[in-house]
Amino acid sequence: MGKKVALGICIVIILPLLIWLVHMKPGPSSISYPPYDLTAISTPFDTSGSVTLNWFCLEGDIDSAAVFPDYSILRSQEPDGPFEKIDSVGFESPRATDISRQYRDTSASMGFSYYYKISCDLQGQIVESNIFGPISPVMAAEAAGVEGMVEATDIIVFPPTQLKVFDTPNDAGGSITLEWKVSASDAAKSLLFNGYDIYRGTSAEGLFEKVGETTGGVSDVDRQMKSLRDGRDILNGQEYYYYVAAKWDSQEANSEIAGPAVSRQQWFHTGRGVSLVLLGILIGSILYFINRAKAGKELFIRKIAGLEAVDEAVGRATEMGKAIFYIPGIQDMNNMQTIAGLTILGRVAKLTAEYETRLEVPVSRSLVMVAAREIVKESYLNAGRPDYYNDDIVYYLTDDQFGYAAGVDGLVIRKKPATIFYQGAFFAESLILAETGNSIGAIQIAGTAMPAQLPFFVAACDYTLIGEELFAASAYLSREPKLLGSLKGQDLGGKLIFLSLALIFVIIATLGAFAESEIVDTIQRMFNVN
Amino acid sequence: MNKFWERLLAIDRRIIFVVIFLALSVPIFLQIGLPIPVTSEVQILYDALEDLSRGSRILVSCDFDPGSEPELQPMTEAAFKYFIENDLKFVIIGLWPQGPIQANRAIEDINESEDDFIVENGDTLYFGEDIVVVSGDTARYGIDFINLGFQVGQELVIQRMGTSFEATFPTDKRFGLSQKEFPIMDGIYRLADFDFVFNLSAGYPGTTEWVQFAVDRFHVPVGAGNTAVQAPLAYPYLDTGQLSGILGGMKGGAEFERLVGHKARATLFMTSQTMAHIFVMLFIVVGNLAFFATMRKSDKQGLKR
Amino acid sequence: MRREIPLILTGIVGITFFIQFFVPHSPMRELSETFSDWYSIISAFAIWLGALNLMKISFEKVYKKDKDWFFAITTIVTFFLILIVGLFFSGGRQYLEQGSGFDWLYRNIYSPLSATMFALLAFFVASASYRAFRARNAQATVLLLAAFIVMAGRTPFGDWITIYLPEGWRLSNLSNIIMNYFNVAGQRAIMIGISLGVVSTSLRIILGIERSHLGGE
Amino acid sequence: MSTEFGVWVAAFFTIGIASFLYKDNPLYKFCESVFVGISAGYWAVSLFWENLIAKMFDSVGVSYMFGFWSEKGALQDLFSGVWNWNILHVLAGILGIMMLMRLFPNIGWIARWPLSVIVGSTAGLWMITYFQSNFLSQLQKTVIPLFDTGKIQELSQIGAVMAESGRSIPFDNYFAAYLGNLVLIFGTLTGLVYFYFSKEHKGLFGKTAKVGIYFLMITFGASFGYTVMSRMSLLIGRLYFLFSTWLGFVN
Repeated sequence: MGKKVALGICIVIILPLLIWLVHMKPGPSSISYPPYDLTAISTPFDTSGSVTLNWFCLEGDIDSAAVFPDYSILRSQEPDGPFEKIDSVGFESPRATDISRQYRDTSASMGFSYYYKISCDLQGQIVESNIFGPISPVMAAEAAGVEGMVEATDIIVFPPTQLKVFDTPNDAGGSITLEWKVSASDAAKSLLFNGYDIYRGTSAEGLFEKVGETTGGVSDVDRQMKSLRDGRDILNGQEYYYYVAAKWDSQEANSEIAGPAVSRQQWFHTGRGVSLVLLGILIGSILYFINRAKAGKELFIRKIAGLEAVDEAVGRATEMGKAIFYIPGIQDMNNMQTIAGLTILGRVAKLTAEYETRLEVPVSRSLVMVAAREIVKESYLNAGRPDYYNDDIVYYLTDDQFGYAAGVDGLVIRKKPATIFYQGAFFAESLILAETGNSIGAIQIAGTAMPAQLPFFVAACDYTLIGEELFAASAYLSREPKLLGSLKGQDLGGKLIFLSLALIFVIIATLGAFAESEIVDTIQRMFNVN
Repeated sequence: MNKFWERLLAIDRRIIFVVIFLALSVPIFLQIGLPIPVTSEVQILYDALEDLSRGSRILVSCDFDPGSEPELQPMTEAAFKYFIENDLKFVIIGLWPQGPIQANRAIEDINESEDDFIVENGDTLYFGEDIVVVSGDTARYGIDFINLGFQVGQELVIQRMGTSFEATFPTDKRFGLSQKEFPIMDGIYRLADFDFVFNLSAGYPGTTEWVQFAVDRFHVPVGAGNTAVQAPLAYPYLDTGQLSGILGGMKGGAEFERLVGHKARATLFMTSQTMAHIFVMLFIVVGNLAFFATMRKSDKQGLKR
Repeated sequence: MRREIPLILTGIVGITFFIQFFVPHSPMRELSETFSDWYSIISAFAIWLGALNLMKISFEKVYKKDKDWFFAITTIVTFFLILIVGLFFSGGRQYLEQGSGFDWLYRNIYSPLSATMFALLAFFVASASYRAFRARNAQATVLLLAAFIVMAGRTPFGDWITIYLPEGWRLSNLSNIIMNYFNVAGQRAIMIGISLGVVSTSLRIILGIERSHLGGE
Repeated sequence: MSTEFGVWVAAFFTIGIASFLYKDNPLYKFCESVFVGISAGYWAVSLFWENLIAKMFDSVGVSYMFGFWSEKGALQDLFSGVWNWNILHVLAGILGIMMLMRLFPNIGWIARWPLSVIVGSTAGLWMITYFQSNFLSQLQKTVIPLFDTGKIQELSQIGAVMAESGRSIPFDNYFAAYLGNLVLIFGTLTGLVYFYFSKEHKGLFGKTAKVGIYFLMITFGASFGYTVMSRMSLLIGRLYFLFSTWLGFVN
């Protein structure tokens, strides 16, 4: 009894903790300050020097809304110092993208650093943004356009920020991952935003060359990041520096340079620890039970209801003095379902030998014919009726799917068997067979693991061994160590583990959900497939 | 009364064939369209495609044969129209040998440009000459779409694509040139460099394999168009988020055609499909009534469960 | 020699793919990539073996003149027809192109044959619905009921017969629920069972416990 | 009425196969044998161009040697002293030829070598992928709260949106919020209990298995409905070909 309790404790307590320890934690997400997420940069190409602010519009500030309160721009020289309103942006002024707005502060003087804030009065409720700074205007060396001055209404592109570069984890080297917060000008479906260019160099100051480009949009929604793997002829062990340029209309904005990053190979894939643990338990229990079965220990398997139906059906055919048809599917010997079907044929043959009932086994593969003949001969031997056996009990019709179905139909209608067995792998021809069998009032017992055919067999036959029941029945009958051991191993190392983990974590997740805690996401992450 | 039910049960199978033949043919002549509500699994796929920014690259894997053409060809055509109209570039491959030809035929059917498709002199012309025109938008072979043909190897092809795409599909099918020569393949080294995979599947290898490898191992979003036989098996993957949408059979194709705004064959066939379902349900009801009416008399007892 | 080497080969290849999953480091990646390439080349030859085997059986049938030997001739003729057209008369590597002979054979012979062969199933489903699908016990009744809801719900017919219910409470909504919840739960239970079966069968094949795939002696 | 010869050939074969419905007849056997021959030939041609040429001759470098192909292959790399793994494809070619030896009974056993590479790869790969995608991912979506609190909160928003256009909240959303997760969790777990063979189906355990089989029956009902849908669309496609492309009754 002690062993069972110990096993129970392991599954209920130790296993969940082990999974929690081994699972892969996600990387940090980008830092942003909803709803505005205010950012500011010194206006590029502005020879007189100014600061441009960019923020995301509040909910409701959309073109179709008739009116929306103004945004007031607040500025101060100290992070927590007094903020004074320097301007306000009305609903009518043009937007930068359909979800963000911009403002240019030309009154900022050189050499000073400033802090900015946005606030908006929504029917009496003041909504303030994050404080952005310090930022100081820098006189650009050369102007962009001909006229030099940057117009007040010109929209400028904001660079991607928070760029991180590191070796791509869990791979065989030769690739570096870049992650960055998308540029403020990267609005979905905007016709002007043209994605990002990736530039790479082997030293921070050295020459950078373009190594790739990618489209706009966030690629990792949970962490609000855009990520890209650079795999263009990267040497392991070599240091690389990167920066990313956002392209908008004809402008480009470069992020700061990030690096160095070195590509390396890893020996163990840290994201697949949970798979290793659970798969290890499953494999361990399968091998353990196969060895126990080989050592002759008795392994309990419950009574299979389907096998009772088999015995009854053979009995009924004997009473009526009619034949029994046995169809082992239309697949070859390399299909596990055919092998399971032939094991059940062994049992049926043993019963027909004892009751002296006529048995016919039309097959559609020559290899299956050879194997089936061996099995039927052996069963007749075990039943003490070797004389009753002859080779034409098992005969070959044709390899073709519909030809075989038409052939069997002809036989069934002519010989009117009392019972028909369909045990093995079937495809669309199962319909034709079951229908003809039904039309002559035969009892039909089916068994297959083909998902698409199960509904038809269940609806058309008197009894159906569903999926695994077919394999369990063949293990139950053959008592073969490797089949019995596998079945027990799958039950205890697979299904029992699934059931217990599911129950434990459903309870924790339900409590977590009502407590609005992070635990629900953590549980999901524990079973992530990486 | 029993005589009637017995004669009903003993009807020859061929009479039922004629009834179904008529039930499905008549609506084809009537050509009345029916309102088709859009289900969530199709909306999810459409939204996933809508989220792709312009110029994204989609890998279209055609894993079906003519046997599933009525279900999968209409959604293939609707998808290609959508890609061309929204400037999404698509690379055609197939894990079934018939897949790439079916894709070629889909492009032929949606192409509204009159000039002939065969390129006379090969050198640089393949960039501009092969134009597919769909409601004003153009797509050029080698720049906006390409066909890289079929590879045998079932799911191992997907696994191999994960580490090197060029090693699995080295040559294009129109010109037999190495794929490196075409601009559309710029920057595509492995499967993860694609922004989306659209898989049209009729069996094995198909959607299950694409989920097992493209999604679970290489983390590329996969949207699937399935034959209706296969669709129910894919729903668990939709629930876990492994699949970004399922188009189930001709019905899924009709809904997708409606979302894309190109109502075509799938929508047209829905009337016949509805008639087919009505008759099948009728057959089951009548068959069971006859069965129960005659059962009390006959001695055949179904085995108790 | 005849059985030991194949078992060892199966073990090595199987274990390589298993380890490569957990150890991405260089030797494992190249090994698994090489085995993947081998897999596709060998399966190409395997399918050629199937075709040549078909030819061998057809020639034997014609030679021995047993039942339906005439049709074996048509199989041989069509096989070599498409083989020769595909290899020599379809523009080499561009054999898939629209005008090629291979494409003509595909479009006008292979495609209709394959499509019609599957279309027959519609007739068989119809006749089976009438003569085979019985609500003979509680479980078959539940099955047929669910089938009715899905079949009706997935076509406008379902909403038409429940027109008197408020919009959103019709048969199509019920079939949505059956597909997205009940079907998912059932498929998941079957899927888990099958995946455990696959793991144990694969394990037995790799460790050489299972040898049926090598065929009897 | 179509004038193209090809369409008439297609129509002939369509009717030939359909004649099986009346009875198994020589015309059907003829069309069937053509189908068997042409599909075997089709696969052989596709594989020759796509696989043998590309994988065996191009990547190894043989086609470069004979000027069929512009790219250098493994042989050329080896001559210039660079190791290229693709050279091992030659080994695969040898294994492939061994596979063909199965045609000859006396040395047919050698075919077991390449067969074991195929069986070994499938076994090694399936063991991982089926466990990951069909066991672990499904477990991930079974360890969920009994009630979807997120969707319950969403109900009020959906209600507001629906109220504007005078419609009531669809039944799906109520079900998803309150019963959805319950069905997903207990459907899966009871289904698994039904497939559990190490304990007798008696008492509480037996009742759970009984509930499980009914969940499976609903799943089979859904598959049944979808399979009927699928088969019918295939026939509709063929009828459309006959009436429109061939006879031209419909546009």
